[in-house]
Amino acid sequence: MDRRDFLKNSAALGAALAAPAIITSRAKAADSLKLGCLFSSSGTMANIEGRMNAVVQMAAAELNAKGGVLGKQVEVLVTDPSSDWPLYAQLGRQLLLQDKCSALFGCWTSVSRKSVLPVVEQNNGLLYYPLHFEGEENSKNVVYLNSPPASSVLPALDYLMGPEGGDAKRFYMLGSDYVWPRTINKICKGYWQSKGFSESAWREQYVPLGFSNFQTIVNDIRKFASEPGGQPIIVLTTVGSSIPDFFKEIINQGIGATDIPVLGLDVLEADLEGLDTAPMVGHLNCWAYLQNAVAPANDAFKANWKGFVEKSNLAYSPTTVIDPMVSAYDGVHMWAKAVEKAGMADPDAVRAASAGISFDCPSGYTIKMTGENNYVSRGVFIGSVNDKQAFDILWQSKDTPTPVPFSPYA
Amino acid sequence: MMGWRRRLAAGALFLLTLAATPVLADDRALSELLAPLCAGASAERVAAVDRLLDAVETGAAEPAWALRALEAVGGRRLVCAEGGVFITSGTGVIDAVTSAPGLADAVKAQGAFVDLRLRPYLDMGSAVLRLLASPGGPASGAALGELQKRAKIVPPGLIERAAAEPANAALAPGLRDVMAVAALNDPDPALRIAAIGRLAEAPSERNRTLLRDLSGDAALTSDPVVAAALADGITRIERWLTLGQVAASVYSGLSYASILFVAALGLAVIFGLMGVINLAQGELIMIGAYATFLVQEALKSVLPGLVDYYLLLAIPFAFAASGAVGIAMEVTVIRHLYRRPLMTLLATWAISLLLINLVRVTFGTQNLQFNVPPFLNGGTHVFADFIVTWNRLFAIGFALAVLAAALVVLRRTSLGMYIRAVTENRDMAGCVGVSARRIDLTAFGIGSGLAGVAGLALSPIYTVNPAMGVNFIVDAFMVVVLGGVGSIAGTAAAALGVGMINVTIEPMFGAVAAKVIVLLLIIVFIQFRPEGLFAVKGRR
Amino acid sequence: MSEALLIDDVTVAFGSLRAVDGLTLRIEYGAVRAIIGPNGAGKTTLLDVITGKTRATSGRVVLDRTTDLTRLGEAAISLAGVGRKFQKPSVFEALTLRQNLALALRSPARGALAEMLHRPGRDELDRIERVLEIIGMAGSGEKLAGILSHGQKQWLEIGMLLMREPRVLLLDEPVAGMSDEETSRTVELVLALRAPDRAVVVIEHDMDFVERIADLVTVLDQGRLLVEGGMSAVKSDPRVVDVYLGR
Amino acid sequence: MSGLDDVLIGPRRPAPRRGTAPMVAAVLALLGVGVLAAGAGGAGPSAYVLNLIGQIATFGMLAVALDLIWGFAGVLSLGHGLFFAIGGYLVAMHMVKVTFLATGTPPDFMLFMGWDRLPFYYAGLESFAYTSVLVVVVAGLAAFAIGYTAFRSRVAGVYFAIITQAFVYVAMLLMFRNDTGFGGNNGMTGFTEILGQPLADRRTVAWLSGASILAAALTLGGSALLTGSRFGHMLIAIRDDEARLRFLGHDTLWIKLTVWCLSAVLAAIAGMLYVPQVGIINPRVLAPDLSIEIAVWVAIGGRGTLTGAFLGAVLVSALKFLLTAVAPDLWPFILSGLVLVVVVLLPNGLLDIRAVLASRQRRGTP
Repeated sequence: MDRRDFLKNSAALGAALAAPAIITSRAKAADSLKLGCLFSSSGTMANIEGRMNAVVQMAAAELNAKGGVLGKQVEVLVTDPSSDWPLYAQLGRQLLLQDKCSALFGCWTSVSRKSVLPVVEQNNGLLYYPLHFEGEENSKNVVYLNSPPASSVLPALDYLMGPEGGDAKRFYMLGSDYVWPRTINKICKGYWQSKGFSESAWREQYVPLGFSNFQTIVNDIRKFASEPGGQPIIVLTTVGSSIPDFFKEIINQGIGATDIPVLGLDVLEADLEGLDTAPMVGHLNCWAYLQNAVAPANDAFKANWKGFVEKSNLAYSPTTVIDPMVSAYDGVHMWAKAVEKAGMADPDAVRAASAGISFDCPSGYTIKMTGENNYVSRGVFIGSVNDKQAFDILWQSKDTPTPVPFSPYA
Repeated sequence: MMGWRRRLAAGALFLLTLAATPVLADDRALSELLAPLCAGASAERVAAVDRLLDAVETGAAEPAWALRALEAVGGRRLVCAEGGVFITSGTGVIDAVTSAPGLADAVKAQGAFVDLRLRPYLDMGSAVLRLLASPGGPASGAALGELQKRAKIVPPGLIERAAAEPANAALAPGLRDVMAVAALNDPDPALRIAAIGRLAEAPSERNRTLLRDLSGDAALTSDPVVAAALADGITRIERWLTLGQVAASVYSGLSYASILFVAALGLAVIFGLMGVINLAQGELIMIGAYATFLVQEALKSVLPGLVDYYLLLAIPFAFAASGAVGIAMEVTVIRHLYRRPLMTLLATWAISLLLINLVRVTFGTQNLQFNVPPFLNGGTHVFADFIVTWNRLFAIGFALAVLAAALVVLRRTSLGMYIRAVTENRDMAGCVGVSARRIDLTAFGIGSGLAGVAGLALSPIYTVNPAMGVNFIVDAFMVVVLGGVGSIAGTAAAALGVGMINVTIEPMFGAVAAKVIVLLLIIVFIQFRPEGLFAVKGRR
Repeated sequence: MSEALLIDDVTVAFGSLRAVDGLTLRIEYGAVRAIIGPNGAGKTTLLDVITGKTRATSGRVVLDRTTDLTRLGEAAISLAGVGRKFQKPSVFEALTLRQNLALALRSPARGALAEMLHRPGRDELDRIERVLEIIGMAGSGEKLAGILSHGQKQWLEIGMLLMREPRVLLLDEPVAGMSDEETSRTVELVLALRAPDRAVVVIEHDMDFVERIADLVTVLDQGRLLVEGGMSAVKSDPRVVDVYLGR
Repeated sequence: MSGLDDVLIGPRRPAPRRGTAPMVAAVLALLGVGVLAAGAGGAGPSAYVLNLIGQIATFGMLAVALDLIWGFAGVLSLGHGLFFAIGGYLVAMHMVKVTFLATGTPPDFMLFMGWDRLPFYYAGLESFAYTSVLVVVVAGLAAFAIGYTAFRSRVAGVYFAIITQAFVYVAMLLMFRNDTGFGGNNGMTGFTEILGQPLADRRTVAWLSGASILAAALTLGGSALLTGSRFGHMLIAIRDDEARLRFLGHDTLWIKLTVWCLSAVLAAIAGMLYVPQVGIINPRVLAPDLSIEIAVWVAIGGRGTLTGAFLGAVLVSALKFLLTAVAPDLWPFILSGLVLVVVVLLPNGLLDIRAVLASRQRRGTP
């Protein structure tokens, strides 16, 4: 082991261990307000989550076109956590500490939010979370742009249990096995108990993420449906590729919305992309925005998105617009308004300034934040699948019900 | 049940007055029939459907005309404007009553939303009217199926007329079943027993619930004869139902086994016969599915007529596409690694990563839309709630065909013999003049091609996106190793075994537990019999 | 000279093929026995049975009239004193000669920890030097086995067996692929191995080599004993000529 | 099995040159002490960089653990994520229990499963010492169970690799279930402190990072000693010709089992150091492709060379952190390209490119 070998080895080792230092010196743009994006463009969530980066960039472009925020240009830093939950936390830390982002827009599944939560709380960052979710959380470092169950599940249940929806009496809960479906089902059971239903009125079944062979389960659903006790419905909380797989199986086994209506709580226009929806007509979902919402702001937003996709020739469909995209779009504009009102981009100031901020969302509602919690009050739509791979608006709330972070039925 | 009796009385009364001359009501009356269908609360629109059906029953309205109106309501194309009631269609607007072309601007307007209370009545109405308007027509089978589901709300008069149509003779037994449901509450016990007997012949969960509801009704069961008939009917149905349940689980076991076999077969050739561990096998399946998609798109633009048979036409393309990628893989990378199985494992993993991302960048990440050909859509009711879905039947048939082809190629042809020779003893095969290189290439090409064809067979069942291959790879390896490396028949037997076990466990412990238990069983089995079920004889 | 190894009515069947068919053989201490026969006569299978690589379908293999080897595993048989050189020279190419030989040393089944902290004692080093001497590679203890020639690897493997001081030494085609000079070198080595308390069994096709080293020759055919005797007697026996040399 | 001839390390090549590992271990130890000092003193790189170096050091330790069993004993495990996760989950359970006892706010999975107290298997986990012992014991036992059954029935080479993949896949499916009390798909997060030190505080970050580097140094140095000893020669003998060693009277089953359990325990300790620094543990860590990535680090760095495995892990994971942030779309292509280059052109990994080039001239053809 002569001296030359020693020097060569320690040099190689030093260079290697120093690598992490160099990777953090990303180009520091001129004085600009930076927004960090944490949406996966690879892995299981790529299909629906990837397009969220584009909509945040579109919103930022709109702000910059109007002279930016506080006179500074808004720069969007896009990363790819590739559906790997620890990587969300790691890249979140990178965006906050190294790139000094003023706010983060990110996460789709609850597990990705839960992994970024400690990062924003420890480093006092601000995460704008665009998805409707299970609630039961109110962190001062997260802005919940979409509705908890009280205004994203119960209205649809009321409709289906009412005369209009075929007065459902029995419920088959089928979900992917993770915290959002489990909490939603727990709240539904509490709600049904409060309405006087007994335990025998429902059945609960969970499948692993990415599950695709629903043959045995649909057999089980058909057996459940034909047992006595009144009209059955399916409360579907599966996510990702399990949604089209499930619908393919019930279509093939001849089950339509008139036999057993399906309330798909995570079913979006994007999930219908690969399906012939004629046999699915009548199934329901419940979001804070639907592509067919009738509002001038919606037409403007859809035209903007079509132009943006074609201009930067993205691989996403220019005509499909989904609720989380609109929520993220609203989030960027509400963040900008809060920064203008606060006069600075520091997270504490922005949070304080957010109280009372409102924004006319493409859904046609004026959404607003009250000071009492970090939730945004959103409108409620119940959609019914039509034969053009989109949802007709079956019912929508008169105004934006106040969000209920912690459900009484949990 | 009350709604039905009231209507029967009203219908009969109306008939008496007009018995002699069935005259078509004039246009104004017809327009009044349709107007309430346009909008308003669903309760009123349901009543309006009833009135329309009554009108047809009494001959006041033509079945075909009423059918067109109901279908327009279902498609939100029936619109009430000041000039009357209109039906919009992609091309133009016609007056719902007189069929004359109407106002152009009504085209944009959309009919009122059809909710879940109104839709069953529309479906039932359209079904029975279709049997009257075009008896024995193409869609009459589906119409009967719809009526069986809606037996309780079907007006008996129309059903009798439909059953009486000579052209509907084939559907007569089914239609009489539907009438039987109505007759269940018939005061005359003889009719009721006949109805019970008829329902017992068509065993299904729905009929059992009907009979069970009846046996709960004290008034009916007081008559011992009826009670006995009820009890006997229920037991007979239950026997058929259990039989149907067994058949259903065997069928789903068979279909899962065929999926496993088709996915694992390519791997059995590549890993089994060539000893090459191909972690990119899932991606070759995905490429086969994408090739099928491209063939479908090409047919759509070039030969739209044939688009329904894209699955059959795409077989050579899927085989060639994946085969080509397989051979490219073999020539560039695998060729250097025949002596180093563990490094092949890492190399093929890298290739699978590469393929997923190449497809992701070119095609994007969204699910591909396959318009499933009509003969693969839906399923048929065999007996007692046992439904055979066509797409899975296609997969089973396809798997059997591919198994037969693979066995023939490997056992009967000289190529098959060469492949087995190279596997048994690579050097010796070389000595006796078999060019190992050429055989490696062809075998690898065949193995990859089989994966491509598996992609084609799986496209009607699974959603196709860049990452679809991932959920086949662990199961495929397990089936190949369990079946005995290098034995095609072993892979088939192992796939069948795993399929059946999986299907029996799943209802008991749920989907996750089923997968876990099956994997653990295989791991334990391999400990005691490392060479697998059908070990290739001879000294290893 | 007492009996080292008794092969008592041993049969080995692979499906219908009977590689060894009811063979009975006695191997004596202090002598070099050669076993010859056409390919597929069951020579290597016999070695496999003795060393536990293959399970005999029936029959016993008794060492020193005491232990039945068919009951023991490969490692136990080796510890009982049976050393085997494989047909294909198998040495640890990534280790030096000295390390190869050290590994072969008969070590009581010591725990892994003891193995990790093991420092070779004086006697172990001497014995390694002595064996290097015997196999004629005294100076190259630190060389890596991988760079040895084919013949040298054979000798190293024999050297590794010697480290174990085996009572029965089984050599499977020790001179296969060797030059004449190396072959004669091996003859001296094998003759030097002869000892009163050791039985040497050699399987070989090279008749000239067999003549120079064998005290007794056994000819096998289709798993059965054909003829047994001195080299000259065996060479002239018509049955051997017909089965082995003539065909 | 000639078709499946298990030549595990490619063209025969000389044993690793003695001694690069101890030297690198010494340098690492120095770096570890430096990081600890930086933490205490307040100077030096930011908490983010320290944290990153600490995480990468645990990856390095994990790679060395895998290299021990694969590079030296020739047994490729594609399931080392299982042992890494055992260490990670146990320390996470410890931190969750400590936070729960301190703050009273129950972890998420207790909320939605409606439990009022932690399941029985959390007993005693509030003490760090007990947790550490449990990590070693559980990882050791799990390894023993898998190893004993596989090695006893002579399952080796490719079969063993596939079985370990199946085990880690089964573990992932089990951990996805939410009623197991390990946090299901969400896993566990929201840890606030370890051994009484607040995790957000820069001193703790530096302390953890330094500890990880020292652990890696210890692993590297210890492995060098081990592979240099007679036991190490036995491992190499098993790798090259296990039958020969068995015929020399060694019971190879117990030798393989020993190094297999040791490698598993080292991987578990790496997991134990990793989780407090990344702040979350969930079943994704058990994903089959992450276990394959560990083997990729070792292959790229250089199998059978301890420093190679360590540097492979450091370089590839640093590259991953860099590229998923800067050029997210490129990363999968670069990783697969890197693996293909190494596997086909540089069978012995990046470390001794020089040796391979030199040998190529001598042999003429690749």
